[in-house]
Amino acid sequence: MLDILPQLLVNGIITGTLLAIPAIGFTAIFAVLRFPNFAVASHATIGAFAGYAANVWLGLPAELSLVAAFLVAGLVGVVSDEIALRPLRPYGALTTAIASIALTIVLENVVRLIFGNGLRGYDLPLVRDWRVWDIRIGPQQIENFALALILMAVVFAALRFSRIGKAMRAVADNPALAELKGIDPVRIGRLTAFFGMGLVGAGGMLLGLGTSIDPLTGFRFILPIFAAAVVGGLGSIPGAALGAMVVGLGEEVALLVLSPAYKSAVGFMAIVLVLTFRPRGLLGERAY
Amino acid sequence: MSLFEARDVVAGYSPTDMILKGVTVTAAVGEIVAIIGPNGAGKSTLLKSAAGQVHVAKGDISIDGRKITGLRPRDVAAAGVAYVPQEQNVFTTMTVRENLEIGGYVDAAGSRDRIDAALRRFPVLGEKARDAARTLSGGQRQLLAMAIAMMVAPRVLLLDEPSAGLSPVAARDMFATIREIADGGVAVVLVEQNALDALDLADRAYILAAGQNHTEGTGADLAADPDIRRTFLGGRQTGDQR
Amino acid sequence: MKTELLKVRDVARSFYGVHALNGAGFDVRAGSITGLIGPNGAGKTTMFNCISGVIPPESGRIEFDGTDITGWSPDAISRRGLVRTFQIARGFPKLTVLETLLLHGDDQPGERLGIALLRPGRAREREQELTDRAHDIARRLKLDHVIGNLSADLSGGQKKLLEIGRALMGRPKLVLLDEPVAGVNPSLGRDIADRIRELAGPDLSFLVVEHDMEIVAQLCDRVIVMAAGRHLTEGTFDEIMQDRTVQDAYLGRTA
Amino acid sequence: MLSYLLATLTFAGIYGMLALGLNVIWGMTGMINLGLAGYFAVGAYASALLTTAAGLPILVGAAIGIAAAAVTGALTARLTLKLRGDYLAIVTLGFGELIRLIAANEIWLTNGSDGIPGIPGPFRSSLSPLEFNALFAAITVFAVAFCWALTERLRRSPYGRALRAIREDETAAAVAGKKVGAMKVQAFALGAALLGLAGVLYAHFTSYIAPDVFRPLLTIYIFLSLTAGGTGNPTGAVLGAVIVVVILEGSRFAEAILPAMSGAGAAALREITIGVLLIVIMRLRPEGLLAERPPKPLGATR
Amino acid sequence: QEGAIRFGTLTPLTGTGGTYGPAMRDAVIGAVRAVNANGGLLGRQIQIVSEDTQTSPEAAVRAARKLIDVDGVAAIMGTWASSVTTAVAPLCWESKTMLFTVSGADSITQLPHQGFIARTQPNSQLQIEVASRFMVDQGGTSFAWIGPQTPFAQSSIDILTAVAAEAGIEVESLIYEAEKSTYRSEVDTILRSDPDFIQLGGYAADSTVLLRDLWQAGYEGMIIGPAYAVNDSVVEALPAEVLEGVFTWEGAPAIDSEAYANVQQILGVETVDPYSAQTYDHANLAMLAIGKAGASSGQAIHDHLREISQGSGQATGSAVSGLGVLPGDVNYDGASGPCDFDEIGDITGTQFLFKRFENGAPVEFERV
Ligand SMILES: Nc1ncnc2c1ncn2[C@@H]1O[C@H](COP(=O)(O)OP(=O)(O)OP(=O)(O)O)[C@@H](O)[C@H]1O
Ligand SMILES: Nc1ncnc2c1ncn2[C@@H]1O[C@H](COP(=O)(O)OP(=O)(O)OP(=O)(O)O)[C@@H](O)[C@H]1O
Ligand SMILES: CC(C)C[C@H](N)C(=O)O
Ligand SMILES: [Mg+2]
Ligand SMILES: [Mg+2]
Repeated sequence: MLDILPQLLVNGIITGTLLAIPAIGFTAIFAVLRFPNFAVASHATIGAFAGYAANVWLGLPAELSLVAAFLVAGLVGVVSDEIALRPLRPYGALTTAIASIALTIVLENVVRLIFGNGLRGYDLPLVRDWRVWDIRIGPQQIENFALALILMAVVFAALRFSRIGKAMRAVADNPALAELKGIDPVRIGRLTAFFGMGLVGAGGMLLGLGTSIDPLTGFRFILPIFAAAVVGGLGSIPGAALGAMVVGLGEEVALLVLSPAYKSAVGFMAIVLVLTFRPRGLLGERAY
Repeated sequence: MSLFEARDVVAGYSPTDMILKGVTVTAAVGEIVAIIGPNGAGKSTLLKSAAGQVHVAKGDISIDGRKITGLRPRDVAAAGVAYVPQEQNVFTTMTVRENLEIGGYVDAAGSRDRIDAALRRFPVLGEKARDAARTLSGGQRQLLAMAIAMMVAPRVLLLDEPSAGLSPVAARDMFATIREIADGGVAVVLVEQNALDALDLADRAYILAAGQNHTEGTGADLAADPDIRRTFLGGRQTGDQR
Repeated sequence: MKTELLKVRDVARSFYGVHALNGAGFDVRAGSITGLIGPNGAGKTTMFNCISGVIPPESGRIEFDGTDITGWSPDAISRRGLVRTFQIARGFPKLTVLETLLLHGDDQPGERLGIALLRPGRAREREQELTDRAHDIARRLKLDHVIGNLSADLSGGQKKLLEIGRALMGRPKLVLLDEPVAGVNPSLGRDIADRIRELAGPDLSFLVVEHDMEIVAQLCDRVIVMAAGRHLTEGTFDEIMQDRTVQDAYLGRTA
Repeated sequence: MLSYLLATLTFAGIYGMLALGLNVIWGMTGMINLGLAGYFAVGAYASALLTTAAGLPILVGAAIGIAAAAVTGALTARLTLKLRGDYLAIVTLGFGELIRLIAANEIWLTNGSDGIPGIPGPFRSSLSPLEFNALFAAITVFAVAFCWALTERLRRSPYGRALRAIREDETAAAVAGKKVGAMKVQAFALGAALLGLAGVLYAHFTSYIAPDVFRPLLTIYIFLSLTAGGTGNPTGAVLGAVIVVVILEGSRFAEAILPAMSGAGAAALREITIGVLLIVIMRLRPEGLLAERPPKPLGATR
Repeated sequence: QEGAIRFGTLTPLTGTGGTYGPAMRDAVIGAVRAVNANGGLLGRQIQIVSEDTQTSPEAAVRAARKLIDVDGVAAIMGTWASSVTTAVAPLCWESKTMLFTVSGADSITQLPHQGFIARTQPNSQLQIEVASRFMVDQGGTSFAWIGPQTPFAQSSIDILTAVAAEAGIEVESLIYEAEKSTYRSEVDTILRSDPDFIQLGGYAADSTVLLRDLWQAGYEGMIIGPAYAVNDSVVEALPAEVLEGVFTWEGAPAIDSEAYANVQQILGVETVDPYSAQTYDHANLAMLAIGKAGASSGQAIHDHLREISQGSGQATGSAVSGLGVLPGDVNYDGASGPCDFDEIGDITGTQFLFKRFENGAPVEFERV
């Protein structure tokens, strides 16, 4: 069984990469707006379908479709946040989080209303995997991997070093004080919702590239996305990427020890383990 | 006409229960005006009203004759008011340097120099420039809050208990700093429970009680009034123990 | 002389390389009011955190009332009779002032699940006593008119007063006060100091961190001075005030 | 029609029971439990297996089902004592899924995804369906009333006050001398017991359980119930549950007035209605229809 | 005359079964519409009340209660997930409402349903047996089974293993957790035994992922899956080269029959999904049974179902034509097969149809 380990590791990294992008979006929203936004589920779906519409209906290439996925999901993110979530934020993170669940039900069904329940696939050429020694890797996956790394670096740098990124963190930390210093928390919130959900949407499309998409596409991923962000430390961008790797690797390598029927359970065992030793995730805020 | 004027301000946290029942406070350019009074008198509420954080039901607040009542906090800030709140006055998850950067957010150009100046003025903060503000001690935090406000060149400075938690020597430095700022042409409104020292520093002072103006006068006059000493200043003599 | 109620020995604690406490140690005698002063960042609050179990010390030993409490959990230490207040008031935002006070009342049988569910009557009588006491304390702290407020809806000074109030609600042997009167009106501060003097006795001691020298003078039998995470010196208030290093580092005046 | 109303009442009761359980764990103590369905399942499965495979009387099965859920809850709390907020959320979410996976895969114990049919209901064989629905609705209403009274008493008690203190600030509660760890375990166990009881009711009412019953959808409905009704307040919990069930069921009838649509479209529209209504409720009453108010102290008022 | 006769559809319109439910419902509506247009049944119109199972037994039970107690439907049609069917079955038999289902779990017809369940899907035991024999006949030498955990996962593996064993063939099997984004590792695991024929055990969403993963992994052997899992939806979602050569099986629809043509027309599709074919039959069976009985209750359907579905009566492919023959004897042969039921409600005498994908479309390969 162990001879398969290298392949499992590769698979795990690939799974992790796929999770990383939406997880970064999720955690970025958490970092600034301070609530777990479960509407990432529907936004991933929306991104996937926007990409589909661009790719199949308009005949755009994958890269442009990805941009469409980003823009549409980002836009829906801002508008829905404005209507449903922002007014609730003063009442606490959890109230907002619960409302985001209701929101995700609404949006998922808007997609259903437009596209129906059928499965859809992108109009992209499929390539067989490459074999390197005895390990197979897909070109698509390598592209995803590179993309995730770049996105992560960009988002991290933007939040950490740019003026607007710092303003975002200031709003996250203490909105009232931030406003006293001349920052418009509402604008910052919109910006965050746009970029966060945009990333989630792009991530949703990337996830869809390897599968088929339907209105439940995003919902299937909400667990691992949330898990990745938590394992890495909520609100930490590199943490989300790292957490995605841990979850991805955990799920794949788990096949060595347990029946694949328990895949996500093993992923969760890994989470419990990580959190036992680091209650705020791998790269989360310091405890003291 | 004073630079800063709050006239007959009525304000509170719920529409039915007004904390301020008509308070008037003014401050001129270069003047330090102290506000003292019992806990819960409404001192902080007055500053919050001026900063745009508390809804003002009646009365007017203005700078240079320009009305700022009802403006959003960031517009008040843009009008030249810097405000150091009593609580939650630093960004705890950001580093000391980042706190200062945010302090200078509206005026990024001169920010770097001012940061250096602030860190030089408060050397403790210089040592901790890369540490999260959450890790500062109570007094260090207070210094940082002040430093953040100094990142812009305000016309009016509203300070809510800047010396709370400072050691005697640090408090003295703080007051000296405030004097310096005022002398630079800023109207300073200073809320303090370190009342004797505040009266010492202030050009004029107001005593607020139960949401209303109680007494008004020069710092020295108020400090010398035996009634006021007993009721508001802890009954001690100026210069006691010192 | 009197016995040592609290013995702190060689306590060290660092945070990611910053040495907040560097082997500090001192004693607090039973029945005393001891002052703990020192420059900002000297490690006073960190010392309180270590003593009260909020942050475990890395090394050293803390003994309270003859028991080694090093590494105990905060609740166990508190139930042992050592309570503390917070420098930056730390309330329960959605509890009222009265509730906050009642919460700190000691010996409430209704805080056990079985009694709460099955025998609420048994809690009621004690609750009545605690309520009386809470009102009494609130009156002294001038919190009586805001006793129904949520503790989030208090002024800065009122929050500090509530900190003191909760320390007084239980039946502690030792109370650690972290800058109790910072932000409190001087007149009220003086009353509170008087009250603390009254309360102190063979069964109740205080360790007080405070930057207000008048209050320290009024209150403290002995004063310990900390600097840079260490015990610097100690003595009576007057001795300390005469101390050269203390003057330089803390009071900031040349005598 | 009557039978339907009684059944709907029973479902509202079961949702209400779940909301009461969640209210103890999350509303009162502040521990987010996204794994509701897991404890619901433990109660349901334990009682179902004991009353079918082992042939024990329903009351015995119910008691053990409740106890099993409580023990599971206590264990969860014990294992996650150090975790705060959102971190606990993911662990409990994972726990809920784990339970469902076990139910689906450990066929020897749970009969796998086939589920357990033929779970006995009280006097089911000797009653007509209508009578049975009436009886069960009465049982459920009684159980909910009882648990409502119990948790309301808890909320008003000094114990409840300590729980709320833990919810607001664990460190400060510990410094106040509260046994934070023990109380969290107790509260979680108590809440889980209510969740388990809801599972017992569900199993014996519908006579069939399967892993699919315990998908996260149910957890979502309960969270929405409690938030809409008023977190921290047992009355709000029950009210919220009733409202959610009314919305869920009422939206069926709304469909009749909609223009003819495709199947997916109509279903989507119904769910959109459900989601929008819930968001509207939350927008109008962000703290819930019955926001938590500080309870009247036990001691006499002065 | 009293008001309309009511039927309920209870299909998955949202949730994991959502890919199937809408068309299943549409097929019922189409069948009913034809009869209504033709003057109705017993002189009354038929009304369809549609509810959504949300692919959840809990939601389905609530929906079924409403259909039974409020709408008073004579029959409920189209339950898909086995857990949903098992959950609503007691409500149906207690209230004497007929339940038509497409669920495959063997246990369903073993419930004490007193004849109130009719299943148009061959039970999984039979299906897998036939599919497994097909695999042997095609000359496979090393088999694998891969699918999610379902009520029939383990029994499918057991049956395949037994059938293969007779031919001396080894079987590797793997049960995975459904609804994952990729099954790369699962595919790698199963391919390590170097199979040349793989049987798929999941539904459409899983199957797209698996087929793609298998193709990308360079698997060149044969693949077979149930037609409901490798259906139109999958064709839509996958490039043709991935599907090339994949086999499917289904209970043989009478492709040239009147019934099948009707469903094609109702749904506007070339290839009818087996589940939709079945629900079309559900509606027709119910209508014919009512016509035969001259009464519109669930009990009437229950009592007369077999009289119109099997036997020597005139073969008919839709209720419209069948009702014309009544009160004479009819034998309904549906879009999904002959629709003959044994005493516990399972269909008998099903023929099976195998198809093979060529250039992106399924082509009839063999009937058994
Ligand atoms: N969690 C932490 N992480 C990093 N450094 C810390 C942390 N807590 C305290 N420190 C540092 O330890 C030193 C001592 O802090 P402490 O709060 O104990 O000082 P203090 O004596 O109470 O000061 P003050 O009088 O200003 O309240 C300070 O330099 C502070 O920055
Ligand atoms: N957010 C709030 N909601 C409701 N009431 C409040 C709120 N904040 C303060 N109060 C009440 O308003 C009154 C005035 O508070 P304010 O903070 O202005 O007092 P202060 O004069 O600054 O006192 P201190 O010296 O103690 O800081 C107090 O009685 C207080 O309880
Ligand atoms: C094998 C099958 C016919 C599966 C069936 N649709 C069910 O869910 O039970
Ligand atoms: Mg104040
Ligand atoms: Mg301190």
